[in-house]
Amino acid sequence: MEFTEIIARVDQLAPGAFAPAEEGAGHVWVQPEQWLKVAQLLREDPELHFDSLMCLSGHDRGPEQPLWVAYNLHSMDILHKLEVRIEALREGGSIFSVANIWRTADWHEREVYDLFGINFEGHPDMRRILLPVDWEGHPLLKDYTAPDYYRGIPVLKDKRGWE
Amino acid sequence: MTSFTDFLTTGLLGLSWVPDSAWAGGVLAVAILLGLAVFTLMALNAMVAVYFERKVSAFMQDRLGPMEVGLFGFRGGKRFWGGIGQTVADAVKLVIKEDTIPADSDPRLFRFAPFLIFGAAFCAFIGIPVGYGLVISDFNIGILYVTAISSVGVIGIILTGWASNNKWSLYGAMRSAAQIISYELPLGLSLLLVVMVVGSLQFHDIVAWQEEHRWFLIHSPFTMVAFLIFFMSGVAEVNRTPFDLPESESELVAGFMTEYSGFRWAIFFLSEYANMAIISLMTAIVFLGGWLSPVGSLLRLLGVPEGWYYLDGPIWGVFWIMGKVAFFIFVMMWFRWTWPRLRVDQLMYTAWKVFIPFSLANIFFVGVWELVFG
Amino acid sequence: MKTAEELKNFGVIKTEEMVLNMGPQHPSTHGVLRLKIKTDGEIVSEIEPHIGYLHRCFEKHCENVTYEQVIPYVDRCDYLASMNNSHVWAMAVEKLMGIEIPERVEYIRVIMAELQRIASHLMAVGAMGLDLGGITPITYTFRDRERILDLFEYVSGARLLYNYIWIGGVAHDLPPNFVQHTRDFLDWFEPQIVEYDRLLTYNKIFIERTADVGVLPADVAINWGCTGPVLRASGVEWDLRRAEPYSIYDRFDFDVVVGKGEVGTVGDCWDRYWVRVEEMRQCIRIVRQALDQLPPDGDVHAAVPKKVRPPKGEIHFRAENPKGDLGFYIVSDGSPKPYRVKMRSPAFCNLSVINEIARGWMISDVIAVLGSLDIVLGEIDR
Amino acid sequence: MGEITFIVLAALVVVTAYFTVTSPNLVHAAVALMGTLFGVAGLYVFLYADFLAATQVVIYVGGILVLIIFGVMFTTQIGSQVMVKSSAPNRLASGLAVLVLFVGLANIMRQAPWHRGELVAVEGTVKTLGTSLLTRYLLHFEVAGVLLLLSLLGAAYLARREHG
Repeated sequence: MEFTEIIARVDQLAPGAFAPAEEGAGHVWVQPEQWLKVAQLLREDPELHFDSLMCLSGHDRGPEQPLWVAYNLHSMDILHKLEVRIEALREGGSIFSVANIWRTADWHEREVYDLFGINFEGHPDMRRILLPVDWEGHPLLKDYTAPDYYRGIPVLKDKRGWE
Repeated sequence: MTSFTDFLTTGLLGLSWVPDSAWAGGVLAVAILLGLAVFTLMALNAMVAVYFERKVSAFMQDRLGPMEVGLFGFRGGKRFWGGIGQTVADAVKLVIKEDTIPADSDPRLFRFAPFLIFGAAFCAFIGIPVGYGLVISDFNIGILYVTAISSVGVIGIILTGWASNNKWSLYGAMRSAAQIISYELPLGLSLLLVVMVVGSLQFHDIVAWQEEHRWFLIHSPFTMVAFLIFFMSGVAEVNRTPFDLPESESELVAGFMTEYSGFRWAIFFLSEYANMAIISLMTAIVFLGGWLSPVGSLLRLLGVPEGWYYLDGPIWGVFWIMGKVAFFIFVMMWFRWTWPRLRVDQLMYTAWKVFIPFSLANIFFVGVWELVFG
Repeated sequence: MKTAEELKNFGVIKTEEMVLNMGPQHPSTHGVLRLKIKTDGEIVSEIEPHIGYLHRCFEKHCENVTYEQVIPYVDRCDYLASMNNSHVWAMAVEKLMGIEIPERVEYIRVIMAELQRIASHLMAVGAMGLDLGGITPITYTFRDRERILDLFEYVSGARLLYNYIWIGGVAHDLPPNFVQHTRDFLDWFEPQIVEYDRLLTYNKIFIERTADVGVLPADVAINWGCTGPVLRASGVEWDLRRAEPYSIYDRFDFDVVVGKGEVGTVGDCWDRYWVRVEEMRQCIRIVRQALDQLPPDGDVHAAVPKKVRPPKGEIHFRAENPKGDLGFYIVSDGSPKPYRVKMRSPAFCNLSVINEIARGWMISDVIAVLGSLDIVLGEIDR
Repeated sequence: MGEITFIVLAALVVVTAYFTVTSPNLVHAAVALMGTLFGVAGLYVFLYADFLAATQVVIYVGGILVLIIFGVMFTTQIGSQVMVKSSAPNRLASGLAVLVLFVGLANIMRQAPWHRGELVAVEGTVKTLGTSLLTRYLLHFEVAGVLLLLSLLGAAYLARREHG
């Protein structure tokens, strides 16, 4: 199915879940409170059948702006794809977890939590995955400043050679 | 030919030719000298076998192996003799290396356990002939003695695993204990069948029987099966691939010897190669005619009259038995550098559901065979 | 009187679970991975992978360097398949910028990517043998991999991290006689695979250890995001080179290898291993065809942009890496540096499934499953 | 020579037996027990019972002791030492019990009509042993075998109880 057809199909099954798609954007914004229902629909509906969550990435537009998360969904038998985006608050933002719908979201959501600080509600095991448990801050935020010390070890900040 | 009792009654180490009235210190001195001889034999065996193993593995793996360290100015180049001094260098390194003992271990057992393993291998050597008459004490219960003493080594392995206070070591120890106890049964049953035919537990009697009749390998189809079971169980007893589960380096890091280093670690290797030699010696003696030459045995089998030059005799005997031992050690190395490793349950399956039933059936069939043809 | 519950458990030997830390220093975790394993005797009841020991914030680095400068970093992610990584990155940026690539460059890239795929699979196959206690196979696969690295060294001067595939082109043209050298290698290498089959693939002990072990059913594999040989071994015919042909893969004739459960169940460790062995044969076919079709000459720098400044926008691009689908999600704000890069690494998802398939088996089987998943910590931790 | 050997063996048995009883660490006690068993095997040899001695080593050291250590290792957590707790009243009671037992045994030993005479080496103990086991003591031998088989089956049944 083409992008517009997918949008139409979802609008028909769950009206109002998607914000109106921008012209030629290739992605669609979801109302955060509808996300769990939409995710279920995208995976279960035989015409959509997005069985594979290929990519789940957190994003930051810059300071003072809300964060957003992009879900790249693919269907392996119908061979179509969809990018779904959801906004989350910068401070204490939270999104419904889809770890029980696409199990691969488990680690990806933990990674987004680790690097952006977005909490995923209903995730079975929400904790840091790449960084140490007691690390402060979420490094991929644009306004992140690395701490000077981690457990008494100075954090190297000399950027010569790679910047 | 001394009985095992003389072994203890005439001296701490069975020295039958020392008169009963001999001065105790003299007996002790001879005993120590003989012990040193066994120790030298074990050390030499380990050094040669380690070198051999490295070269065998290297040639099997399309590489050259050690080729840098020479001995007395001899380098050997890119041939088999290359790096001939490597094991000597390694031995020196191991002896002078720091001996670390984990803080939370049981230090007394940690120190003691390797020597128990070593002691078991050492004591087994006392009873095994390495040529006609070349034995420290040829007991009348030789086979039983060697199997009994070898089974003590497993306690050492369990204690190393426990004393290291390391979960990997403990797993290695538990696997080892289960494995060695299981494989002792088919090992013993295969020997039992030979003992049954010969009617003696003495190594010399077994070889004499084979000299008179034929090697046990070709005695009957059942003894051939027994030979296979015995050798495979022996490989399992000495923890070599494909039964090297106690020390499987890709699973348990190094199993029961994970925490050991330096000299104590060298002791493990000394014992491992000594055990390989013991199993090979027993296989050679019990199933392949020991020090009998294949030439002579074949000629005798074909009915060529006595008096021919059979390549037999004390000196040729040492050559033949050592050749057989070298062959079996090579086969063990060949296994190791070819096969993957079994899993614990498959290992147990092999012992309890394949080897032991076959061995038991074997005893029955050999009995029938002896009644019919014997 | 005992209660019904007590009666039911009467005489049952209760055992205490032991927590075992496999790694970060362990011979078979293929890097600094820690598996926290709960064991009951030798039986594993739960595996909890702890990753991040090699985390170096690749994605944050990318935001601070220009698009061209990212290439050395992606090379270091999956260090066993550097060519593939930089290939995917270059294609993603090119697609974002809308650059057309000369024919010859495409062919050179495909040759490199497929040779690298062979090298990566050789590593996986050998290491799997090593994990199961067979020490010799890895020396053979390493020997053959060295010859591929020799070819790469001939091309790029480096043996591990090549920095060869650039955005819009490749660093240099092929050196003289490269085609002949590659043909020689392929002719020599093809019979070697038969030797691996004899030594390892159809070895009785190897089959005993891997057949029916750690079975990954197809639906579970898709749901957990497994891709590449791991997914194909479960019987799913899914290869991005075929499903969404990128570069020039639609011009080649090759088979997508799918696990058939030849010695056990579809999707067991043996199938995962076997898919890689068979894929090497397919790679040889592709490289042969690419060498035949390679345009004799042409500038390899024709499309290299002076300044890499993609227009504002985002792209999610994925391609078939030796380990699975490698995806890049790039957000561009029009500056020479990427605004945000997300790398969806295949081994990350493949590893996450380990608790699902290795639970309930023995410690030795965890090693086998881990070996069959073929992980590289460099791209898991990024 | 004989006296020296006997004294060494007897000392080994007594000392290791003492450690077996007093060692608070179960694994250490098991190791000490190994010494005792070895010493007893040596004493058997001294009584011209070499087959019995070897069997003692095979079964008690190679089998039963391994299982004891195995059991101790299985039932305790790694890192925690197995310590047998003892307190003063226990010591008093056990001391009394040991004393009574010692006096009793010593009395029996003193009054028993011991055969005093030269020990004669028996040639081919194994053969004699085998013959008598399969002729004169056949019934005992078989009954013991059946008993062991039954206990084996019982152990297997108990171990497999988990699923039923």
